[in-house]
Amino acid sequence: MEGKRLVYMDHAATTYVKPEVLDAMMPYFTENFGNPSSIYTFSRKSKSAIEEAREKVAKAIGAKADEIYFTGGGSEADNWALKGIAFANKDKGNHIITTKIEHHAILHACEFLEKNGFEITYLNVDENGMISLDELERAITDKTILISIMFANNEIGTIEPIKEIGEIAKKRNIYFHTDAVQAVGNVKIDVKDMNIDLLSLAAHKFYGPKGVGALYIKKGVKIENLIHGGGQERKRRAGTENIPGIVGLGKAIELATSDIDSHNERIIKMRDRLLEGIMEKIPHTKLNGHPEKRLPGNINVSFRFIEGESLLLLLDQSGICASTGSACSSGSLDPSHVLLAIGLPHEIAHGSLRLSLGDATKEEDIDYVLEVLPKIVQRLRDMSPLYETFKHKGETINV
Amino acid sequence: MEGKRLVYMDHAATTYVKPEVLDAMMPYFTENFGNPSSIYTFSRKSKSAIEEAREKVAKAIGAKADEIYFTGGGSEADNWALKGIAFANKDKGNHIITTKIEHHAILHACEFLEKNGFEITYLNVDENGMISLDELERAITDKTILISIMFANNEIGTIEPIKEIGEIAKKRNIYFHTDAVQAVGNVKIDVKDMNIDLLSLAAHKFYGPKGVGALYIKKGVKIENLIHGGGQERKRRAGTENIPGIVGLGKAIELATSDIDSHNERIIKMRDRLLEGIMEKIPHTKLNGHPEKRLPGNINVSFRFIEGESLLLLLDQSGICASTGSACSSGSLDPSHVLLAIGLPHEIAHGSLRLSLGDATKEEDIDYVLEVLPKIVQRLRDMSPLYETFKHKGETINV
Amino acid sequence: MYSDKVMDHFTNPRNVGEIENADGVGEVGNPTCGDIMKIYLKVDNNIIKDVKFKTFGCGAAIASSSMATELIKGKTIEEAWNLTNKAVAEALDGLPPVKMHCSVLAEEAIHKAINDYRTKNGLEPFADKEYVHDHHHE
Ligand SMILES: Cc1ncc(COP(=O)(O)O)c(C=O)c1O
Ligand SMILES: Cc1ncc(COP(=O)(O)O)c(C=O)c1O
Ligand code: FES
Ligand code: FES
Repeated sequence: MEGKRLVYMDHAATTYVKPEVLDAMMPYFTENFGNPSSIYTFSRKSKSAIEEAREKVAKAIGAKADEIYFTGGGSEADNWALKGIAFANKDKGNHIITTKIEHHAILHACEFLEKNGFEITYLNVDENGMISLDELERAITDKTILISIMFANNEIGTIEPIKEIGEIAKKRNIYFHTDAVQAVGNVKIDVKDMNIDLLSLAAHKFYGPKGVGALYIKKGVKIENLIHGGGQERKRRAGTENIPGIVGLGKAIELATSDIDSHNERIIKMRDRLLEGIMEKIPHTKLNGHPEKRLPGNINVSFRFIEGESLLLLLDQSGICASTGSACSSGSLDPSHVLLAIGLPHEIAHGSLRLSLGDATKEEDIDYVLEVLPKIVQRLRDMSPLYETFKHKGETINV
Repeated sequence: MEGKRLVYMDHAATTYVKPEVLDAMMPYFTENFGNPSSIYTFSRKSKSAIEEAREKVAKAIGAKADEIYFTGGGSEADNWALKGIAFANKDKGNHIITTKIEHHAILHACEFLEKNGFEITYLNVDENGMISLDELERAITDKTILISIMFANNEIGTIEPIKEIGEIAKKRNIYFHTDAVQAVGNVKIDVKDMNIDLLSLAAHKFYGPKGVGALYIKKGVKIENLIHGGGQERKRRAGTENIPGIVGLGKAIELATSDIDSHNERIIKMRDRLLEGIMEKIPHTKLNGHPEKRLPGNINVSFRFIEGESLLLLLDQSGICASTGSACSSGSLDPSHVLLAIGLPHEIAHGSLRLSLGDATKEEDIDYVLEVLPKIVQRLRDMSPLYETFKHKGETINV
Repeated sequence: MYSDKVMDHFTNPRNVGEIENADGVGEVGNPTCGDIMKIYLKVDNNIIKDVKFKTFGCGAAIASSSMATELIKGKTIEEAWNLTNKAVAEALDGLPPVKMHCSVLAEEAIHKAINDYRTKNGLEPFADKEYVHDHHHE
């Protein structure tokens, strides 16, 4: 088909490393490779590189440097927050509140905790993916030790009312963790202003390297380690530090948060043009997620009568990289738990497409998707018995 | 002092990344950055890069590719092995056997398990750092679910009788984990022949990148996840894969294990010349660790009457990078638990020096250390009241 | 993930469409599972003269429909009845294990269309087996 062209519309799954970021990392592979725990002068460069990166992460989210702990990625940070708070505070209570639309790193960590004596409340969300603050308040018991609610959803892009949640948590004296893996670099974050006690982030979502992330832990929070061992990260996260990775995280977060408004403006303009074009050209399409409170680069739509995987395969043949649901959950045949939680019937959940724009997205990419996508949807609809029934009967099958 | 010269004698703490390894990693930062979980063609390169690396790791230790799981480092692999086996098999028993000389990644994970209902037996070692197979057999109870014994010790270099331990574990039907973080690339390993069920390794100990490691898990072993979440690593280790890191690990392990004999021959020759020179030139020196069954690059000696930190500082002023005890435990004032376990009195444990040679070590580095080290030891002894007493009384103070 | 054969049949599916006044029609699956398959048969003298399909489903489901229709075209009703999902998957050079059920749908839809044809023509429907769908739902 259209051949060689590559249009990457899956920045929410992962991003490339920016050249400036890679440049910053390079000296730490072969030259300044010293173990930061060592006493000799040679390792000072690694040590100070880590501390500089820590400052940058802290600055980006309004924290203090000594509240930032580097991890091996977003999932590790999420697991640490949940299990670490649970195990360290089980004398106070065994109840945790989260939502039905969290990433699997949260949901499956919760399942593990359920098997080990903890009770979890999974909050509902409305049709836009928003939690209800009322429901949250009602869910709190005197055994609640943690509220974990994601900053922004990875599939539908909905941004939760984090500051309001933080106020509730603070008032009730409960730790508040937010999975901000999708939010960092896309939304302004101030952990102090928002009363966040713990926050997870991952470098590869904002043009940093894979395999490195961080957990912000507010001073004074009582938390057990997830990875026990050596005294690294002020005795809280063992393991020889991934120096180039940490340096890359620092550089990437600095770049991503330094000019967030004008950066977002550009992305939102393109995103809206793409979305409007899709809605105009492709009938029987539904936008998933909140119409306004959503991540700048995120589009999530359901095309009725067709199925997501076959849509992705055809898009791929035209060089368009996209996803249906979360990248992590492909390989599973169940429709996304997020789309079910916002009330989509299975059949419509199955026909969902996520296009996520990023820094490399150009106006001509938008033109190209708008040219290719409607044809592909039509082609699949022409094969679909559901569409046939709809055309013949003028109605859809009720599921 | 001698100034600009840099002699890196701390390869056991961490190594530089070899240029060939870095070259192999480079395409995966900015070009082939696709998320391996994605469906589109673009991400196939990441996916196959990971599978190639997995093959290489498997080959290096005699495992099958689908028994290799990538992690964020050696400490994560150790924590996963211990906690994962403990939580998944607690219906069978709550007893774990390990040794007193394990790395803190094992020891502190054990402490966590002790707080959560498990019982740990810490085996003694003899004056060379060897465990006793008899003591191991006697320690086994019908509640024993795991034996975790390190392949080679990071401080004193002693190589444990792994094959014999594997036989005992197999005979008694108990899982056997070995922390091989120091052994991989230095000792030949065959997990099948040695009856190993789980094995931890970390790339940065054999000229691969920091922040990536692996856990070998024999097919059929029942283990809980440490990092729950997405379906990566066949649903056992969540988190977007660190593709460049994994590729680097694969390349590094291939290089490190492909010609292990002739590589070791070179290192052992230099190591023995250095050791003999030290013993000859510096009186009142004791070799720590097993005289033969030790890591090729490892020297660990105690100089009586002096203290390790001041020794390291003076060596550093001469450009020699070395360590006293484990790099991870500097920052702690306690003498190394390993040196205490082999029966060294505190005062002699404090005067220990680890020199670890590696691929970059040259003959002239040996000459240089042999020139500098005796002077430094003498200088510190001349300041030492212990030495004074010894000289006057012709005997050492009893501690 | 998919073989070249699967991708070929997915990209250029054979026999897509409807047959007006078909002699037999079979529709199986349901949209909850993410797949529906509908098969139309034109039968002449116990021979399948023409066959068309419509499918709502993944790449494997579309490719299975395409391959299955190719395999029964020109065959007798009995031959078509004996086409197994395994044969469809093999003809596609294999399907990923999680996608085997997509080929089951094809077998099932053909069976349903054949029995629809037989019933319409006053013939006893063939005894069909119970289809186990291994779709797991949360
Ligand atoms: C024997 C041993 N086990 C575990 C580790 C921990 O590995 P890492 O620091 O890569 O997490 C080390 C190295 O520090 C080690 O020497
Ligand atoms: C919201 C959210 N949380 C957690 C994660 C897990 O991050 P990682 O894959 O880097 O471990 C992701 C990304 O996959 C995510 O989007
Ligand atoms: S003499 Fe300074 S640490 Fe003991
Ligand atoms: S149609 Fe269900 S996964 Fe193929």
